[in-house]
Amino acid sequence: MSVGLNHYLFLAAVLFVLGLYAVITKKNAVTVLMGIELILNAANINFVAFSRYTDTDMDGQVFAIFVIVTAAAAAAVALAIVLNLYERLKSINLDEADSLSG
Amino acid sequence: MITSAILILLLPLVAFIIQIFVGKRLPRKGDWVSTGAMFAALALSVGIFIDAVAQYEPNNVLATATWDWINFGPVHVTFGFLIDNLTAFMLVVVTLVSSLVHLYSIGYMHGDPRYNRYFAYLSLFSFSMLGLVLVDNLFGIYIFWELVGLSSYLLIGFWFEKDSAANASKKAFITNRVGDVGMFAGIMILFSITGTFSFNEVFAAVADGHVGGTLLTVAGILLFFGAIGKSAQFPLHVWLPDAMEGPTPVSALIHAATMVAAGVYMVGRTFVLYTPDALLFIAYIGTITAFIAATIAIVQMDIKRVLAYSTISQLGYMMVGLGTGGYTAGLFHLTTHAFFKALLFLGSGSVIHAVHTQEMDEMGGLRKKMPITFWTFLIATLSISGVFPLSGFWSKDAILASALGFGMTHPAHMPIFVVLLLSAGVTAFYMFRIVFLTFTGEPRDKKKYDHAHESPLTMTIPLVVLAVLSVGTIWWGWVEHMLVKPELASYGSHVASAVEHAAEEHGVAHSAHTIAMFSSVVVATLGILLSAVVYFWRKISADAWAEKLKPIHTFLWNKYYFDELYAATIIRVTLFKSRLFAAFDLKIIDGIVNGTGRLTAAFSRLQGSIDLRGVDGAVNFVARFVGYLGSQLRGLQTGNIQAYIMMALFAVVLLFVFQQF
Amino acid sequence: MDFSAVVQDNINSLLYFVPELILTGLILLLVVADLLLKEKHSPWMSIIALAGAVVVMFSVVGQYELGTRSIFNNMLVVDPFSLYFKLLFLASAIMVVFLSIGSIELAGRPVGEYFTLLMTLTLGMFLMASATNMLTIFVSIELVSIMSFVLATYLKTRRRSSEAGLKYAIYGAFSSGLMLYGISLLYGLTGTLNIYEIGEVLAGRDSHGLALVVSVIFIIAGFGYKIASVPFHFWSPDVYEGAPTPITAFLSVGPKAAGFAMLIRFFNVALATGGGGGSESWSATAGVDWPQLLAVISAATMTLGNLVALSQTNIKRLLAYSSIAHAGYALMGVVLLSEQGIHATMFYLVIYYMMNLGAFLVVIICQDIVGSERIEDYRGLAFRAPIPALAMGVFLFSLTGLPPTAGFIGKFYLFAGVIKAGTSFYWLAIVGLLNSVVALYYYARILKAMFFEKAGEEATSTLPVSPYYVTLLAVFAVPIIILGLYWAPLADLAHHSVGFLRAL
Amino acid sequence: MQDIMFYMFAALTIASAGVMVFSRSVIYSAVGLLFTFFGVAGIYVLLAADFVAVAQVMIYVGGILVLLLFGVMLSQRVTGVNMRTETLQTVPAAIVAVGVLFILFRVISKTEWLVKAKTTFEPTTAKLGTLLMTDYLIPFEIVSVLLLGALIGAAFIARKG
Repeated sequence: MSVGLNHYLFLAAVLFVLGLYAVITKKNAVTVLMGIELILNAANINFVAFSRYTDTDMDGQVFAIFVIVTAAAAAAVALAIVLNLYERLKSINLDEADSLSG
Repeated sequence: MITSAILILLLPLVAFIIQIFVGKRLPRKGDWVSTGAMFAALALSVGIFIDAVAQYEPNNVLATATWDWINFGPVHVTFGFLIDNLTAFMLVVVTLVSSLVHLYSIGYMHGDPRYNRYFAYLSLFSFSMLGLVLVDNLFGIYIFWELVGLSSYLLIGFWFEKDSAANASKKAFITNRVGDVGMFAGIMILFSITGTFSFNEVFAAVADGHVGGTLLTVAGILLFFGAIGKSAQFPLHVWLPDAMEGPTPVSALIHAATMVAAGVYMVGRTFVLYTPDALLFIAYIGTITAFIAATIAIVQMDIKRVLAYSTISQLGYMMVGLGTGGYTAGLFHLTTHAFFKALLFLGSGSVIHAVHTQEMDEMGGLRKKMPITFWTFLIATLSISGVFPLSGFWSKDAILASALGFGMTHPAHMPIFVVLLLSAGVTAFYMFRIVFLTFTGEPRDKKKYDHAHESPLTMTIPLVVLAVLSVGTIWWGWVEHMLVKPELASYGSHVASAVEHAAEEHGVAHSAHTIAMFSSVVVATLGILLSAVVYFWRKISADAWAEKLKPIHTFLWNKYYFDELYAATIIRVTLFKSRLFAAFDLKIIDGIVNGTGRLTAAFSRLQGSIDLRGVDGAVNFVARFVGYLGSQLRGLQTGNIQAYIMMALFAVVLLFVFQQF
Repeated sequence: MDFSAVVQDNINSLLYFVPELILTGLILLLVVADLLLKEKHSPWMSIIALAGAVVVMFSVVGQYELGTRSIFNNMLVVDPFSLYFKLLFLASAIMVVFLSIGSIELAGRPVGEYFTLLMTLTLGMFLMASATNMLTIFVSIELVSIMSFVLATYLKTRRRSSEAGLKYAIYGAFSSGLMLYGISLLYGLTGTLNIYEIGEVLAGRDSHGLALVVSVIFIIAGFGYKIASVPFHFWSPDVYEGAPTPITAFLSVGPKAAGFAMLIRFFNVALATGGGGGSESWSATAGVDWPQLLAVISAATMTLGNLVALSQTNIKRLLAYSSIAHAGYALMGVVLLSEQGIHATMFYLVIYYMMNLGAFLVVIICQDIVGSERIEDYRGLAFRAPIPALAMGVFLFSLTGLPPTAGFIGKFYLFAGVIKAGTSFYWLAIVGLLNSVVALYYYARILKAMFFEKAGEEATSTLPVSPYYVTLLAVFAVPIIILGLYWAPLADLAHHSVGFLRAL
Repeated sequence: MQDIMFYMFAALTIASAGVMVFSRSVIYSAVGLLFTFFGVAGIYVLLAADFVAVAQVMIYVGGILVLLLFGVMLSQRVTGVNMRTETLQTVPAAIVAVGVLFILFRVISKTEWLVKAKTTFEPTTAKLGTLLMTDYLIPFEIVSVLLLGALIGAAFIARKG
């Protein structure tokens, strides 16, 4: 069977789930952020694939570019926050950041 | 007339605003502002009342005024006044009792550090109650209803330094809210069907048959939930005895004339909405309340608590009156009760003021020291006991006749009458118990007795005025003419049939009257005599009888095992058992004496324990369960962000599953 | 549309974009002013921010005359609905500036970035309220989120604030990831990003099945995170507790309302048909029962919020849970997908804005004068600082929904809407009513502490409250009472603003 | 040919993403992510999205990943803590992940997408540039404000004091 839309979608779905898994299980805040990047990439693959395979013009590609740019901005801020927490806690393990609870 | 109505409403409101902001700086801390405003409102109310009498007609609507409050789309709310005979009556009752309580408070609250605040709250309370009486729609009645709740909260907790007072006010507020939720739901059901809140339009919609059947029954019962809360009906009556923690004049105001009357008034105002089933529900709730509260009252030693339970009991009577179709009887009892119960509370306040205790154990022989208090108190007691020809006799007799008439036409419901009659005897018994324990015999606490003195004039004048009103043989004539049951023929078919069951009784009621009158006099006399035997002549010793009747304990114990089972469905069996034992122990100590007395007492003890442990327990159980649930859910918030993410994802999967199936 | 027409449309749209342009100008002005002003805590920053916000407000009001129009090639829309929300955002931003000026937590922190970020966030909310394309929806949510992350971390030297920021950032990034994935599926299903076209495509087809459900649930995850509804609420108590109190107050009002604006527009335009032109209700398209799904979320949200609030001891956290519960109440109106429901929600959000910000204001004042956020330290406050205590009474009564406060009227509209919608939502109304009883319990606990309990031995002195705070308290408390008695103007405004662009 | 390319890139993407997710070393994870990004860029090329592919490499690999590594270095080297990342709640996470994967697979295979394959391959850069300046002008401007705000915010948080 030749490669079609579904193949790309399956690939994206796998990537998405791997990202979810990383976000939930990794203690290290930076690896959690990496997991989020996986999720975003999965969505982007969807966008570009739909843009290619369905009658939709280039909207999907444009969307993907916007996602990449905002992801960069979000990553910059998130990292700044992680480093800031590191200065307080001397650790970037998320399970140690639990003073707020209940 | 509308101008007077607006003034009546504004006077206490303005007094409240003045008192709360500048009261402290006024001469005499401004007590004259509130009191003056109230008396002015009284004068205006009397004016309206005289008009009502002058243009007398049954169900006469004297004046209405409606303003658009908000008007667009689906929600159209008007604000307006409706003044008819019922309103005129209630205005006089509320303003009269309230003014007397104001006057009385000047003496009673003298020297309190928050004197001006107290009067501010009183004014707010009167404002809310008058608004409740005046408005012409369900929406308005709900708002003022809540305001009444709020101001009672402030007044009951007035001495918040006492933990018990702070807790009592919270309990009152929350218990009332439970009922209010039902009421709100009832109002919203009516609104959702008729699209209006106005009494007239809702009634008209009911008359046209737009609303009917089960839905109307449900709406009526839900509305009545509000009254269950405010008028302290079973099973939400638990707040009222605790609410005695407030200053005594407040008790008189809240528990005699206004707050508790609000529920009865509301049922009267919306009388035509209730289907036969809803009315029957009301009647039975009233019966249960009347009996339970009366039996509990027998064994209380705190003078104000006895009065509190007696209020609950009398409110039950009023509900029975309304529920059995005796519209006039129920509202009449509301009026007479307002006066004699206010008198009883103010009288007890006078006693408490003199001896600085509420325990009847520490009183006795006060008759000589406080003659005015004694005589007025005695008049009120005779009245509440239903002794001819005092006001209480007429109104209670009317209710009994209504119940009997209902029982005669529907024999299955005869027990209502029987239970009420029994309760009437019990009422006479426990009321005279107060009189004997407090005013006669040897002083049990010499020091307190020596210290006692008659209260100042500001306190005794209200007593005398109320005593005169409690005698009021003339009342009945007025009321019968003024408060005629709404012309139901003009309303739709089902309501007509609903009230037919009462209407046809009217014929029966006449013959029922004679029987009811006779039997109630007999029962009252028996109750008084019994009380006198035990507490005045002291022919029977409590302790001796407690010993003799030991087998009866066991018998009672087994008999009420069913009740215990019933209660155990609410709380855990073991817990209840141990508490029941404790309740019986208590009973042996200060138990009651004579055969009947013994039985009734045991019964009332049990009722009391079901009441305290069972109902309170149920309320507490629900509260605790909700709290437990909350703390369990709180456990989800572990502080770990990844756990949150996982739960959210899990929920996403769940939502998906939910959406698919 | 050919090239020149598109450019022309962009140029024409500028007229409809004036408030946003002014706001952008204000942001740049703040950046420049921060560089120019030598002093790090210059009061000028707040004055510029306030003055700018007021100017924007006037220009928003002016837009009411322009009518309804889709701008920038259907990326955004200007309609009374968005204008109503924009006014609400501005009102929150202005009040939060006032709250921040006095806040003891923020004292000594640099003000330049603070106000710049605050105004950028406000711009983001403006765009959220008028976005009509999945791309603008996504980008404006990101704009608001990223600014919120930074503001939550603003007390970066404090552990609680840092931790709040981190949690917020991770949860927020994760949610937008989910939402993005949902959007991509929806895009694949319908072949367009424009919500009007999405609506048309979905209405034209009868079955969509799984894919639509999954994509919309993922998108709800994004909206739900913004409005903090169960089960996407987990971040909010922690963030609300850790963030600086003025920011907590802002987050609990502004972005939440923006999320509602977006949720309402998205559901009514893309997932429902009918309505418009004053007609009664819309029906859900695509054979999926969205109303019931939203109703379940609404019921779960208010129940969880209220139950967990019962056992809180920190007042900020308690208010966080209470604001979750209020999101549940406000959702009751969205559930119906009807004009009346939306009207009720819009009306409620404004009232919620006043009572919630008011409550947080009292918290800020107490941080200053009592120095604590624990409820037990509020004991006897009524005697030590009567004015804040009294105001708190008003706010809590309103939050509970007791007359004669505005909170009662707001709840009343919501319940009226739900009940009028017919029997299928009676259960929701009942859940709502039961919840209001539960809510009373924990609000009463605060009141009891303030009015009916005595302060500890060491704390008996009267606490001074500055006239500045007294004025602010009055600004919140008085309207709550007035609106409780005469709410027609606000209700009229809300009613007038319900009409939003339904189709292109 | 295209098919083989797809499977190669897909294998690269998933395998390196797997390394990223399951490796215990943060550095390995970062390297895994690097190759994932490259793999995804390859996928974009296959999908005729040349500009997106370039943006992916430039921004993700050049920007974000470096940023992430920078974060790792800065926070771990100082204390000499070994660069390991522990895992938690793996079992429930696996269950949820499998559940989501199952749902997504069902969705993808059950849905009738509006497939209309475009076989032509044309450069997209110019077209995208025009789109950004016309149809997508406003999101473009919003993103510029977003970047400004993020810049100010990140700088504020990162700087001392």
